[in-house]
Amino acid sequence: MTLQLVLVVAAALFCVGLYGALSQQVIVMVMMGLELMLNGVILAVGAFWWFLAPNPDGLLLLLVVIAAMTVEMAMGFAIATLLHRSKETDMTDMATELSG
Amino acid sequence: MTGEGMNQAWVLLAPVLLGAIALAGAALNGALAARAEGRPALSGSARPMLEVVRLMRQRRRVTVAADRLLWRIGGMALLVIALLKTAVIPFGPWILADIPVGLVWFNAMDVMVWAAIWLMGWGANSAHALAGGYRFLAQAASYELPLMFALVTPAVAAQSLRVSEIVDAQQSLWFVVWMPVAFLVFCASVLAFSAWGPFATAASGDIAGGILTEVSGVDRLLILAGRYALLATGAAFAVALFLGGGAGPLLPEWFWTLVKTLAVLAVFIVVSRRFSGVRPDRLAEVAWVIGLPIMLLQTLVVSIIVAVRG
Amino acid sequence: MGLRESAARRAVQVTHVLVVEVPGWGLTRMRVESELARRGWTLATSPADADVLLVCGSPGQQLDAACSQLWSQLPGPRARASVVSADDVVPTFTRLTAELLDEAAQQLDANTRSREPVSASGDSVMAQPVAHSEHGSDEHAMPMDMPTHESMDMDMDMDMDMDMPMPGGIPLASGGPDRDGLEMDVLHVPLGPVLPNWPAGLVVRCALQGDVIVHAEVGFMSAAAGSLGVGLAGAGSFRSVEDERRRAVIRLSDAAVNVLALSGWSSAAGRARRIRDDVASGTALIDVATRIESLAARVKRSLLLRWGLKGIVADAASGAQRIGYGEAQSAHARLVEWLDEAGRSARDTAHSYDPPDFPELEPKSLQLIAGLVTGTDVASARLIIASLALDTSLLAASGDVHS
Amino acid sequence: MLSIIIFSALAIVAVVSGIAVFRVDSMARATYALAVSFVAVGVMLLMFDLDYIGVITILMMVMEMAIMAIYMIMFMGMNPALMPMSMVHNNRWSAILATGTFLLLAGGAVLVPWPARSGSVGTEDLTMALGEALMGSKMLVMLTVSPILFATIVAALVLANPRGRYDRWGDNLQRATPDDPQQGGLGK
Repeated sequence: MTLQLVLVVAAALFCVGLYGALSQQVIVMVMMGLELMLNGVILAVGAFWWFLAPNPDGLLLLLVVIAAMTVEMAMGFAIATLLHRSKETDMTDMATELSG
Repeated sequence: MTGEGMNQAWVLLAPVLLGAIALAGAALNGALAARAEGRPALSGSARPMLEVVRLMRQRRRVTVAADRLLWRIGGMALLVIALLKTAVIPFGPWILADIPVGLVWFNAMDVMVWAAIWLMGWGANSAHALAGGYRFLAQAASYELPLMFALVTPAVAAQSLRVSEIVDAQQSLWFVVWMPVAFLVFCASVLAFSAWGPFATAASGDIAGGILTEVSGVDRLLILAGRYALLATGAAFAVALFLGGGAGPLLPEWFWTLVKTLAVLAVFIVVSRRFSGVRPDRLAEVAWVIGLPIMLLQTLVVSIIVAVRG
Repeated sequence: MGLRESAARRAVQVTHVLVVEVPGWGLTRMRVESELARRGWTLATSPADADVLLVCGSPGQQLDAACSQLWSQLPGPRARASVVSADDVVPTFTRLTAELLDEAAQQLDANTRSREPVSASGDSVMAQPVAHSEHGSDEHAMPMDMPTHESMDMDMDMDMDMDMPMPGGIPLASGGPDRDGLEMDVLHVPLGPVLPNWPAGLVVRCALQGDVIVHAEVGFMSAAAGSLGVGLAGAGSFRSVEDERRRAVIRLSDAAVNVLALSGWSSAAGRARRIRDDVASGTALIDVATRIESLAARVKRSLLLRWGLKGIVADAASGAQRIGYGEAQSAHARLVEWLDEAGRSARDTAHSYDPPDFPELEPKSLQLIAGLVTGTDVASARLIIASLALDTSLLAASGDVHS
Repeated sequence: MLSIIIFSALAIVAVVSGIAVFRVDSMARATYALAVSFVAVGVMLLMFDLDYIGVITILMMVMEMAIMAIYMIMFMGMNPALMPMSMVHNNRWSAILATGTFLLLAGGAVLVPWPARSGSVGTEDLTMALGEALMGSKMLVMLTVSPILFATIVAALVLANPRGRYDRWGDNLQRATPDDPQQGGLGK
């Protein structure tokens, strides 16, 4: 198991997520794409920590990534709910028409 | 036998013991039900074994347009989760995997129950089953946070997430004595994540059995057995966290663990019968407005005591 | 072979029975339930749970069709029987046991029945199991709303093209605004005619969003024409005062069983059921009076039950009043009242007895039930209906009622 | 050697289930495929001795996906059936962009001369060390993250909740019990 191998896997996860986030129409699916990208980031940070600098301070970065993920999730759900309520849409395309 | 050898034997023994404890719980429940119906209690205690035979003989069934993959995963998951929980529960001197974050592991496994029960409800493609799945998630959203703090409190006192160290920290004084709220919240949560007793609305009769509506045969057996197994692991973990693990006079540690586990399990089953159902929509407000703050207060008090004692 | 047989013999000791009560055969159903308890058998909650389908009474056409549907949902080994009079109960049970033990016949049954997936009991225990294909009637027209197309409403008539996506032949749910201002799927789910602790023959066809009933229509499946059961409390030409009391206690405790069971308190429901069965089997009333009173005290003491039933009132602009109740009362108050009344009736030794009022049900008052449950969730709706203690035997002769 | 095999198996599970998220036909399967991907990554983290972070990832993500599944079904309106669906736009460009990014990142990962490992995993309890870092030298991180999380809770509730207290308690807040569509357990 080498750093390169882990990073390639992380890059694959990140890019699958990127594809999803770019191509999906439904907000919740876009969020799933973002989650998958962050999944890749978590793996990459974990690998950097383990292979380059295994000291406790590095772990803080991981915690921050996880916290960012929860924020993304909570706000995503809130906005999706709001859009659903006000415009009866769950599509990103329709949400771009911002006029009420 | 050496300690090392015994620990290896424990790998094989643990699932068997889990099954035996779960079966004892089911037998007690059967005996109580039989006595309440005016039949001899002894005949009721044989009931779980007879039910096993009946369900093994019964055919499985599939509903139209069921999501079979997810349905079967959900059905099997409860037993698997219970086994995975067993890995971090010390039984006297033996423990399968004394990982440094055993407590978090237990918590992660009971979150798996969220997914398992919802998948059971979803997979069947039946309105009643789905309603059961939703009821459980609503209930889970109420109990999970108080449960997390109830788990954290003993860890704060023992200054470790390793379950064996939490047990060792109680040699002088059991945690239940100075964190009774955490103990009660934990016990209630065990009933809740096992969908048992007052918290069994996900599988209750008013929606024709909820998550159980469409399952028969072996699938049903796995779910019912899984619930008892979860109850048993919950009891065993309560013993490790709050009741001093294997601490006790004269007799060996494993004996005390077993006795305490069975006693806690018996209390779960006896007490559950005295309560009516708790509806998830009612529980939510109480859990968040009363349960969580009280639990936080308990954690705070324990933290202060620990900090003052140094 | 010996192993199979001994397994079968063990399995039938804990047979689960799905009991279908035809309106008018309440007493037979109670007799069946007491026999179940005596044998250690269990009431099934759904067809998947059942080994035996037991029909109490002679069902009318619709109910009969529903029973056939249920029968096809039993996983097997399975047996089916119907009992009409209370005297038939014990022989029927003996026959059912033999049928379940008959390996050859069960094997044959398994080989000859369809291997197709069964329809879920949530949406198929319905009035006309084949309604969709028989008549594309207006009541089953469902507007469809495909997620990819903006509000493409169309009527889901069955004569429409089959190229609409219908996985497993099930049309997708349609959307509708819900009470929180979110558009949510509407599922059409019938409650009844066969559910645990449910009034015989009643069908409430619900449009559900989540588990909230947004629209309800009430139907009724009656007994076969010309056959009449004896109702929940029994009817006879000559009634002594003692009989009246006995009937009242049976009726009241049966109503209490339903509310207690639906509130998730199975042990209290079991106590109420034992009281009912003992009275029905001839135990002296004075002997059960203490038990009724202690149960009533237990129920009154339970704060959890009071809390769980709080706010569950059959009201909806006093629809309950028109069904026959004096005033809107919470399910909890009604439960306590029933138990108190049962206790009084059992103690009472006066020479005259005025039985408690239960609503006289008429076909047209059935529709009021729809108003009572609309806007509540399924759990509350079940409790509200149970707290009405409907005696559908009064409608048994009126024929099927379509919603 | 064994660790490479286990890691590769987990990597395949993680990536394949990640792809499945956008390929399967049902909302529930998509959501739980993502959960499987996260669990696989969580187990990989366990392989790096990141006990706490690994288990926490599994815990959080399974919980989040259980909730996510409900949102998916609520917003997208699907029967519990396997419903063929395609909800993609500019599929081609997304795929090209994603592939390009992958080549770039993977190329970088392989070609960059990574420095040698500095420091080593101590024998001390990592979780304890992490906690001490959080509450000690690196407290600023915690001090930043906590108000952000709290603000998120408030903001999300404000956005998602359609009913203010005047809707619930009346215009003059005069009602004794709130007028809710579903009664809560306390009547507050």
